[in-house]
Amino acid sequence: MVVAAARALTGRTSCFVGIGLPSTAANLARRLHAPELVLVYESGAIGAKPSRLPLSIGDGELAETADAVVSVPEVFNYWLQPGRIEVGFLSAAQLDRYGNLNTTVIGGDYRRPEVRLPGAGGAPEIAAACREVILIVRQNPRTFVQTIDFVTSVGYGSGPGERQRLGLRGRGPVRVITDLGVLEPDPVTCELALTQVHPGVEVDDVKKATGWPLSVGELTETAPPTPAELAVLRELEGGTR
Amino acid sequence: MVVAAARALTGRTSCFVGIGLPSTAANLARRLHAPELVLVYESGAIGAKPSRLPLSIGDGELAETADAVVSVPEVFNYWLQPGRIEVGFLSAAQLDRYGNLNTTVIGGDYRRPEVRLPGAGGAPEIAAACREVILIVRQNPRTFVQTIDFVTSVGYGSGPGERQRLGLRGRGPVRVITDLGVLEPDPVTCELALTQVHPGVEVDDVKKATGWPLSVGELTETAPPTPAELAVLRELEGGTR
Amino acid sequence: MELVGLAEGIAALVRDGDTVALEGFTHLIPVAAAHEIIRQGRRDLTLVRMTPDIVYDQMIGAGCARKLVFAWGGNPGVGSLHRLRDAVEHGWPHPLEIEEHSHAGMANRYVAGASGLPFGVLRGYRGTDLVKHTATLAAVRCPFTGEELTAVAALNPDVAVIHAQRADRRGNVQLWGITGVQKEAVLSARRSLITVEEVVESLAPQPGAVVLPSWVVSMVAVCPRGAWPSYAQGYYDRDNAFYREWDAISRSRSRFTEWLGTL
Amino acid sequence: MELVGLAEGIAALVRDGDTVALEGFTHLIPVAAAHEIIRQGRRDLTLVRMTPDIVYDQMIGAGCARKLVFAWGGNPGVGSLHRLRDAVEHGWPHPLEIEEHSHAGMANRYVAGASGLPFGVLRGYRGTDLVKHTATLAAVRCPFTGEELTAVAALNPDVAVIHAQRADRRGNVQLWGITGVQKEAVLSARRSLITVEEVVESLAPQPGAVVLPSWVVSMVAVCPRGAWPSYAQGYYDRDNAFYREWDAISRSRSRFTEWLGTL
Repeated sequence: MVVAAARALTGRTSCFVGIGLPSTAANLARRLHAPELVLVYESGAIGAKPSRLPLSIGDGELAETADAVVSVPEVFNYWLQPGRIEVGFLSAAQLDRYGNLNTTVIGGDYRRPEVRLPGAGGAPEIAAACREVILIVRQNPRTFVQTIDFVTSVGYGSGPGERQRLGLRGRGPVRVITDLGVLEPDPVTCELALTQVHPGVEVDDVKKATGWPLSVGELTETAPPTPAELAVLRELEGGTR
Repeated sequence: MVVAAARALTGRTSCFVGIGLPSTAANLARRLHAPELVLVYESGAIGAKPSRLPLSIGDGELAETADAVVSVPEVFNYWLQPGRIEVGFLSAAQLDRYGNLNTTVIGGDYRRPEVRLPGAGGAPEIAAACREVILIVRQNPRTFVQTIDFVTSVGYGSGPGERQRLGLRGRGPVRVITDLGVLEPDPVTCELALTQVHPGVEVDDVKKATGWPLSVGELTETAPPTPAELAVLRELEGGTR
Repeated sequence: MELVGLAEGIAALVRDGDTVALEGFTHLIPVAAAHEIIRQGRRDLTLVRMTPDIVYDQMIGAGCARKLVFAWGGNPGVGSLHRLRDAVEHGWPHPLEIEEHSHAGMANRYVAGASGLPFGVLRGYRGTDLVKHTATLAAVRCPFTGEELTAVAALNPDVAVIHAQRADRRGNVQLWGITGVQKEAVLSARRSLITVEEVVESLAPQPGAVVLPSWVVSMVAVCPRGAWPSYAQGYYDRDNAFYREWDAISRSRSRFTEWLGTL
Repeated sequence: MELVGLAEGIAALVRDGDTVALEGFTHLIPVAAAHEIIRQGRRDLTLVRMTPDIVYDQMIGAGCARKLVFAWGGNPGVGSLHRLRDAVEHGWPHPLEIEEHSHAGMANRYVAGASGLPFGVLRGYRGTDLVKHTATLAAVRCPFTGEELTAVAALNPDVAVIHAQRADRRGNVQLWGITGVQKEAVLSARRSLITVEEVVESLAPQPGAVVLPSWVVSMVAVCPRGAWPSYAQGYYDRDNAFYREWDAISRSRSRFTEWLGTL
């Protein structure tokens, strides 16, 4: 999943990075096939070049290796909002067929939910403003749901034309990378369809892991991780221990 | 005039400074009776302690001696606008009895004036936001006029209550220092009245130099400059030659 | 500015019922000050913070907070804030009112507060469910283009508390590295307390530093390691083991209560 | 980012009819770039600048400008800008349209432009006659308090031109001292040209420095003393004598025309 995400950054120029899988993927890409990739962290580190995986989005290593460190208001207002950043990585506890994301609450009432999740953070504006968004979510029927319990960040809303109507200027989610494969939005309906499966995964497995009747597009199989990819990944992850 | 302006800063904590007379007066005050006075220049130098008089509001000496140097948007938005600065110094080509100022155009049409002046600069917001404003203007019938040709910066507008109505949160001009004396606003009518004359100046001289029928309040005479004041002033002015 | 002891500073500046912002974006989190607020038993606070982090998990669990104003409440790199969740999900130790924003929104609320404006404008929130639940959000129309954008209400806390690397003897404060939203938090607040690693004779200029002049700071308290378990660039690193440990401590009310007793 | 010669950079980025912002708040004024624009005979420009200064006096006198967007047009510490006045008062060398703001307004227009917003909000202009003459000003109401404030339209120039102390070989640009509104000018513009005192191997961190990463800069041109007669902190001082001399040169059309011939 991480390797697939890193590969998705081929040819990209800049990436807005959160902690966890996205950070690993972006740093992996920078070491492998996208050495010029500019990593922008919401803590204000622009062009960070960490030698190990940061522990948090505000890790000191980010500030020390960055081309510029700016305030948090500036990173959102001057750098993210105008659409300067090409790719944003996001994850979620729930997503629907239009790539809308929930990271706020699950079940119950908003004021007294069954599960209180961390909340929005930078996600709504990353989803709105990055020129493209890549989602990384583990796929199972609890995360890939018919209806999300709370719209924290907008993918394609209720379908075609909705982003334009809402004034969201980025293209929206162009790819969802899961532990089973890759989904991409249908160019006409905006609905996410399976377009790639990881080695050893059957289409039926993916359908069973999806809470809506999953469309399947023209399918390819993910190339297995190369030894070089695995070696760099291990080195990166080793650095944080 | 400069000495009177410097004296007006006794007991003040912070001052928003433009170039020319205000800068000289503020630096004089800092060396004489207001060593803790914080000088804020619109170029972004906060707490500047220049050893000589700056050549312009963006003089390198200001940045090098300041506690902090911030961007121009920040100095206006975070420092001036919220009313953090106690005193603002302003001058003008024309002023009226309510301390409204013109630094834009004289005569003719706005688009094709007889005299094009520099314009607003920082003045409208200094006049609006500083907790108090001190004006320094040479007094003659061309500058102290019945009606100014253009309202660049608001004093008391058309009179009592106008500042509140416009949402201007500073008190407005509390003192006008001229080469003849000092005018202060009447607490009820807001109209500027003569309250102090410099040594050797007659009230009639001041009336003749004023384009409206000048009210005269309780009058005092300005104490002549002390040798210490003159010595420091000469030293300051010498430094820029 | 007044140089005080930490206990004295908290006692003087933080009162029951206040709106209090403790800021520091993963770096320079004013944890020692938070612990002092807990020790002094402050109650009914409205806690404001972009990323509540374990510092607010502790204050919420200790019963200091009536309301939380925030954008992202997790243990960064580790997982959930269990005390925050327990308060919201089960009302323990008592119910917690929530005012929820995005990072961009919170940042602009501080900017508006620091700027003496009643609101800030951004492209954000449109199409999200936050709009339905957050009263400090509204639509605003551009008078030139007619476009609809989002307004967020200014934040003007009663007190801002931040941690910085150092201050000079006159109370000018210097912080560097990731400086987050601390300048805005201090400038938006009515009062401010700044804990520092050390007081030095004079502040040598430092790349990337933010300086807050003494005349905008209410009180400074010397508090070495005052940001632990977060980090202070140039002084100490993040204690990541404690962040992981906190996950275990905070999972159960009893282990948390035990921890609280040791504070 | 592309490293170019000054003439090449101006030819590639500045076109007749463009809206061009040359910024630098008394410090780091891009004068050499302005002279190159004059030499290349650009026409019908909308010149944007907080403080036109003698650099725009020269461009206006040379006939480059159709319109001026500004806040304060004087020769700082000396007096009037005679070429600017001659254009406005007598239409020489041709009439000059004016769009006039305050400093706070101009700064917020750049901020809005850099932020991808159509407008900025400030407390300003109310009660002034600027409101009657400036179409890029409007009232806006706070959706929370009902208070009326002022909106200013965003600035998004076709090109921003600034001068900086240095760039590294990859085109990252560093400037320090009084940094004015230069970052905002570059980030608000569609294209940008940055002249620098020198190109260095790598940018040593510098207190108070603003760094513009190469990927937001279109072109960099090495141009030693490119800010003369203004100053470049750490490189050379302001040539105050020339500012005074300019007063005499610019007072008469004939002396100005003579000066223009030497450029």
